[in-house]
Amino acid sequence: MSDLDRRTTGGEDEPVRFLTQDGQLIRPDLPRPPDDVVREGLRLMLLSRALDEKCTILHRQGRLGLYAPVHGQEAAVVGSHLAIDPAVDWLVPASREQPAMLRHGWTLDRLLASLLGRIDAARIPDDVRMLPRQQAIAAQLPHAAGIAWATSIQGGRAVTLAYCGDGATSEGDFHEACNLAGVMEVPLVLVVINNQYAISTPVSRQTRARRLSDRALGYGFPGVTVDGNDLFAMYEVTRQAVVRARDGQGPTLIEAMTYRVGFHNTSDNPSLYRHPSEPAEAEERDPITRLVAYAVWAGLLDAAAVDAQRAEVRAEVEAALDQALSYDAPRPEQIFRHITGGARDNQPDG
Amino acid sequence: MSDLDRRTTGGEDEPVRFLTQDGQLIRPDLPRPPDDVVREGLRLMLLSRALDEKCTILHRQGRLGLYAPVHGQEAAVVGSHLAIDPAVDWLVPASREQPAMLRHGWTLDRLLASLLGRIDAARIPDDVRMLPRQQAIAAQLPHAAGIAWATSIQGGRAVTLAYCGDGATSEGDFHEACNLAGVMEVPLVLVVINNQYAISTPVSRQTRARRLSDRALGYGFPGVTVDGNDLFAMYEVTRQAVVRARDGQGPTLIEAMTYRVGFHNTSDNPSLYRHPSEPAEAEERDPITRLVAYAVWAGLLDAAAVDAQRAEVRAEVEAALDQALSYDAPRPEQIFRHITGGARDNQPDG
Amino acid sequence: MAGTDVTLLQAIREALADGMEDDDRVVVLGQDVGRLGGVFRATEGLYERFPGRVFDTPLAEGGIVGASVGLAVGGLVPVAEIQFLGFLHQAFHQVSQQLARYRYRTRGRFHLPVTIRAPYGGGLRMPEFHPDSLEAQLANIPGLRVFAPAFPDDAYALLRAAIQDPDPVLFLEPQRLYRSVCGPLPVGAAVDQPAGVRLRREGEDLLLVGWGPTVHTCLAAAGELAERHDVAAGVLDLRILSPLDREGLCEEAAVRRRVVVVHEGVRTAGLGAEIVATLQESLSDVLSPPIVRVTAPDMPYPPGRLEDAFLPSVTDVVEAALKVVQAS
Amino acid sequence: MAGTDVTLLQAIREALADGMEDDDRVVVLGQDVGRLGGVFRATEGLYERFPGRVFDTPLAEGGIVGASVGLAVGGLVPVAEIQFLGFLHQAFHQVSQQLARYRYRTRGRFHLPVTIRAPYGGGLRMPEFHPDSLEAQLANIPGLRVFAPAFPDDAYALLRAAIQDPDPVLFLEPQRLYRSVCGPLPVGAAVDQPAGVRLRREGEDLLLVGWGPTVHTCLAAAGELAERHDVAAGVLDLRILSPLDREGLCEEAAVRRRVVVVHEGVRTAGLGAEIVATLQESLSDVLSPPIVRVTAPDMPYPPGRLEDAFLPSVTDVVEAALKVVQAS
Ligand SMILES: Cc1ncc(C[n+]2csc(CCOP(=O)(O)OP(=O)(O)O)c2C)c(N)n1
Ligand SMILES: Cc1ncc(C[n+]2csc(CCOP(=O)(O)OP(=O)(O)O)c2C)c(N)n1
Ligand SMILES: [Mg+2]
Ligand SMILES: [Mg+2]
Repeated sequence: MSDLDRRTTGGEDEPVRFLTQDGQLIRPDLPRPPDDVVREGLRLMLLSRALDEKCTILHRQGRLGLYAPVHGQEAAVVGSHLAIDPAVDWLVPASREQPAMLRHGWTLDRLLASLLGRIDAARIPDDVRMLPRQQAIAAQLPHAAGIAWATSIQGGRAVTLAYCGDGATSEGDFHEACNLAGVMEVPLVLVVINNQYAISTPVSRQTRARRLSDRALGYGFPGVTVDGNDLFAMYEVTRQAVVRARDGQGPTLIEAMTYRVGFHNTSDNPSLYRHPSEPAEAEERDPITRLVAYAVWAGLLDAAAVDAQRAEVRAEVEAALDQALSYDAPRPEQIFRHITGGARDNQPDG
Repeated sequence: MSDLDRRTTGGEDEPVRFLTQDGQLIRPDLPRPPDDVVREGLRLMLLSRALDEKCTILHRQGRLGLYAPVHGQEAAVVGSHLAIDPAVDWLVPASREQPAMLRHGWTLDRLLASLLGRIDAARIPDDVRMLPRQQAIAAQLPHAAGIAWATSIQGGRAVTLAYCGDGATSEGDFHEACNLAGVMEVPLVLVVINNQYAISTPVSRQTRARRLSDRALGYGFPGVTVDGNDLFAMYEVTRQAVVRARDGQGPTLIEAMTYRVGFHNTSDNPSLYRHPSEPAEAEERDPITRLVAYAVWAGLLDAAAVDAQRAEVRAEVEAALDQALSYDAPRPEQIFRHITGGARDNQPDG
Repeated sequence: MAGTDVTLLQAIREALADGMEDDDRVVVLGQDVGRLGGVFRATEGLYERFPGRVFDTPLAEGGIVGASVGLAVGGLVPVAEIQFLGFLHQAFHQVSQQLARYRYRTRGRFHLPVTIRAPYGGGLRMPEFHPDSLEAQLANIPGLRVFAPAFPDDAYALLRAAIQDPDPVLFLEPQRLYRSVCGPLPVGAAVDQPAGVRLRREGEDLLLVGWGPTVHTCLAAAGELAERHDVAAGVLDLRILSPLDREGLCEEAAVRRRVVVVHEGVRTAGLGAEIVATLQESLSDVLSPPIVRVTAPDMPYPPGRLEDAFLPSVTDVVEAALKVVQAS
Repeated sequence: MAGTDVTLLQAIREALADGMEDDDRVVVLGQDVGRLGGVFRATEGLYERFPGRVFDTPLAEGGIVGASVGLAVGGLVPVAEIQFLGFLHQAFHQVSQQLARYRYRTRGRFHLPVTIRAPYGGGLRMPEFHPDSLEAQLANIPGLRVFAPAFPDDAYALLRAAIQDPDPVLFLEPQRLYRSVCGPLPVGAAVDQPAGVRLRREGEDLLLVGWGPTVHTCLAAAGELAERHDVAAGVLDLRILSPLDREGLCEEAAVRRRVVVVHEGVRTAGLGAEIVATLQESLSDVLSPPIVRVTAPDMPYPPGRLEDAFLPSVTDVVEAALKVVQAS
């Protein structure tokens, strides 16, 4: 991994980057994902953006509860997820990895159903190897280590891809999970989405580490910092980590440097803690713009086709929303189910 | 610190070491502690060894509860503690840093009183800036970070010297404390006594990190691995860390490589999990032997003086034991005090 | 600000500011309590007003509570915020093993003047964990004091008292009431010392016992009982959940003989059980049994939009009260 | 081994071995459970007998419980040891927020067949935290089952049941009884399904209720009551602390009308309060109040050698029983 590091960056301190903001490869010898992977990635990123927009509107209309957007972080999430195989591998999301959850097999209508409180329709299907969103920051990481550990005990091929935020890296759970994953040499790829903020707390107040990927050394496995707005770099670094994991060479920590362009969630007001110029500047590094520039340059799509795709994903969101709304609205008695299993799955006391 | 590293070791992987096992300086230009510090150190190490012996006997006689010996780790504990000033600095022990607690001002009779359950006599005096032993592994570390943070908020000069074991580094508390200490740049020196075991668990099953000091990078402060059986190296590395901390340059993590020669505590049976050749080999690296060799070579003490000192510290332990036994045996009603303060300090309900 | 009505949230803000003003050892720490002023804005303005005394911490609850122990040992008076009480479980070892026991462990050498503030309770359609009521577990930890105000004046007085307390206090803030309950601040220096229970409504037929959010559930139920059922229910606000004011509780219960206790925490091993046990121990000759508990059922907190079926409602309390009155 | 008497510790060891033998998805993990066989030797021999299925973990309780969640999701049946129950607080967030709620959160998509074993209770002059009794806090967490055996056969049967349970079980092992209580193992496959309470001694004058270590305190007290005071005390072993067998409890209490409940956990908000509340809710017409609690006082566990003044003693139980009998 450190090889890659040196091949692709000027200095040791620079994140791994393959694409310029103009969508050009920094050096021609850098690997690029197959064209269909790029197309799939772009589509997912556009879909994610459309979903963010719709959900924000629905929240404003009082039709949907809290929503945490992916805006600005799409390449980090999509690029890493493109490197695993949903039919075999496990996905352990934090809470704002919507496009990864979609690609993993949780359909858009079910995802929307979950946001609309259609709790039974939102259930993750039995054949989707994915944990639900996690509301307790970092608590999913020991689970991810455990799933990957189960794979290695059973001699399976699955890799577990887990996500967490920069804020999550401060929790004890992050540490205990990483350390255990190291000791047991489990097939885990952990992507830290460093979007520079945990609610209002900037990463400079979250840790004094120069890079969060420096943590990996202390757990005895590789860590690498990647430009999280660069789909190509995210894809390639994750792909190599997945190969290592599948080969029984243990975990990798990938820090994706990106930026939370929007609010923390729909109840947050970022203007209280950051200057509006900051997200504005970040918008100039928009990951979708960068990938579109590449796609157009490489002849994968022309500008009109991109526009068409934007319209298409919006329509897809609308259709999925209709579908989601068609599911039974939750009835109070539903909440009393699934407390424990089998014959005991009855009304609780009280 | 990395300067020091290079000056004193062959390769990057070797712990910082100044003294050979024969008590010779590895290179003549290496700093050595002032003679009176060496004498004080040797005396404390001998005292600690005598205390271990006595307490083990008392336990076998059923006169004392669980006891966790320092045997083999004396230079790591004493060498680091010699670098702070008990009149100014704070000591936050884990649980087997007896000679550090003694040097900090908790007298031997009080320490023995605590082991004998003389709870009120064992109280840490008001002018001793030290926390008590901690039974919950790693839980003292956030406290240490907090004390050091208080110093920096108040603009004080105190440095906080905290200890923990190799096992403790796996706990979430270790991580949260180190990360907070880094962010707040507090005057903390954390000495990890890597005695190779947490009860039966060898450090190779505790972490996959090559060195525990590698953790420091992930918190943004220096980390260094030292030969913990070398009083000189421990003293000098800690001294430099204390200078940094006092200067407002933040925390340092020091990993002291040593070995737990005896049992985990008096209820443990190490033969169940390690070959007897292992402690036997470790005995050949005995820190007291090494320091005595230096002291004799340097003309600080002759062999007879060392023997005299051994006898002296044994007598000291006996006298302190008599004193400890003279304190009131604990009465049941004592246990109902000090639950909360002031007027509420009464018998509890129940 | 005396005279004007304030919200419960404003009362907390005032208590923090006055506490910091009065004693410069007081420092505030927690996630997002600085520049943002906390996710509920409880610490709004403190960062600017008290430079170097308000700290955004990393995202680690154990570290926040554990560092507070150390800050207190080091001579400061920390007031820490846990963003939501449910996340106190991330720090439970530091709370139960350290914060609560340090004075005891050290035979009084170290006492810890630490306040931990945390919003809790339902009604705001929050995600998982955010509305959890853990008071029963906290009351089961000796060495902790647990305060749970239900009104602005009490929030102010109890928070001032918590900060001044030489020992640790868990200060539970009913988030549903933050902006929905208004009232005056206690005037000037005339802040009561926190005593025990308070009767919030007179009524001789039975006693409704609540704390925090359920005081208001009880008050509404008492209103309905009076208007529609001609039953005069007294409402008792427990205020201090640990140590319990057993005497005050028993006194008010004795004169009414019938009791209903209401809480948002789950039923089994909830604090309601302790109230029942306490009353029947002291007043078995006097009370007209059974004492009825109206609580959340034994299940995880449901998704926010379905919480109404989970939380004790005014109707639930009215029904329980009628049952109790009719039983004797 | 059927036929010969075994200690409670041996019964646990047998249950683990048989559980692993029967289902090769069962794995054992925890601090020092491998080569050493656990600090109490409860897992002795398993490491050698089941290669690749017994794991020494790093020293991190949250990681042990959290990884168990993942191991279960990944298709295994983890049996984790927490070295002492007191240290479960280091993992409380994983227990209450994750382990207990995963089935609920995922609408049944994931259920977690996880067993957490932990020694607890006093009497061995242990350091701080090691003897803590946290059962009340565990019973306040919905979604968890809590087992607390007091005899070898029950330890075997309940641990087998815990391992087979599709949902998480906290399995509390009374450390004082590990080597001091002997009895037969249940014979062959005739391991009961865990049902509710069990009457461990007949007696019509009153009911002593305990679990784990205090079942034996109650039995000794019942012996003394019979011999010296001519009082016939029944002794009820609760066995399963969550969910409570309320019906069985009420049935045995109803026929005796007088009840004393005994536990080593602290008094306030202890599980005894729930027993009292449950009984008075269902049996207010029948019982002869008050139900008396004999518990540890509301204070931190004292230094080991002074624990006798803290723990409920046989004398305490006898006195409480006499008081109850004389009151009516
Ligand atoms: C254990 C815990 N503590 C606090 C919170 C409240 N909270 C929700 S999101 C958040 C910030 C998370 O930051 P980060 O991990 O960087 O993820 P991001 O929101 O940036 O994706 C906090 C503090 C929580 N949900 N869980
Ligand atoms: C939180 C916690 N978990 C488990 C234990 C039980 N325990 C006591 S000492 C010990 C090993 C500690 O190892 P280490 O940190 O290396 O210190 P050492 O004993 O080697 O000095 C364990 C697991 C404990 N005391 N606290
Ligand atoms: Mg973030
Ligand atoms: Mg060790």
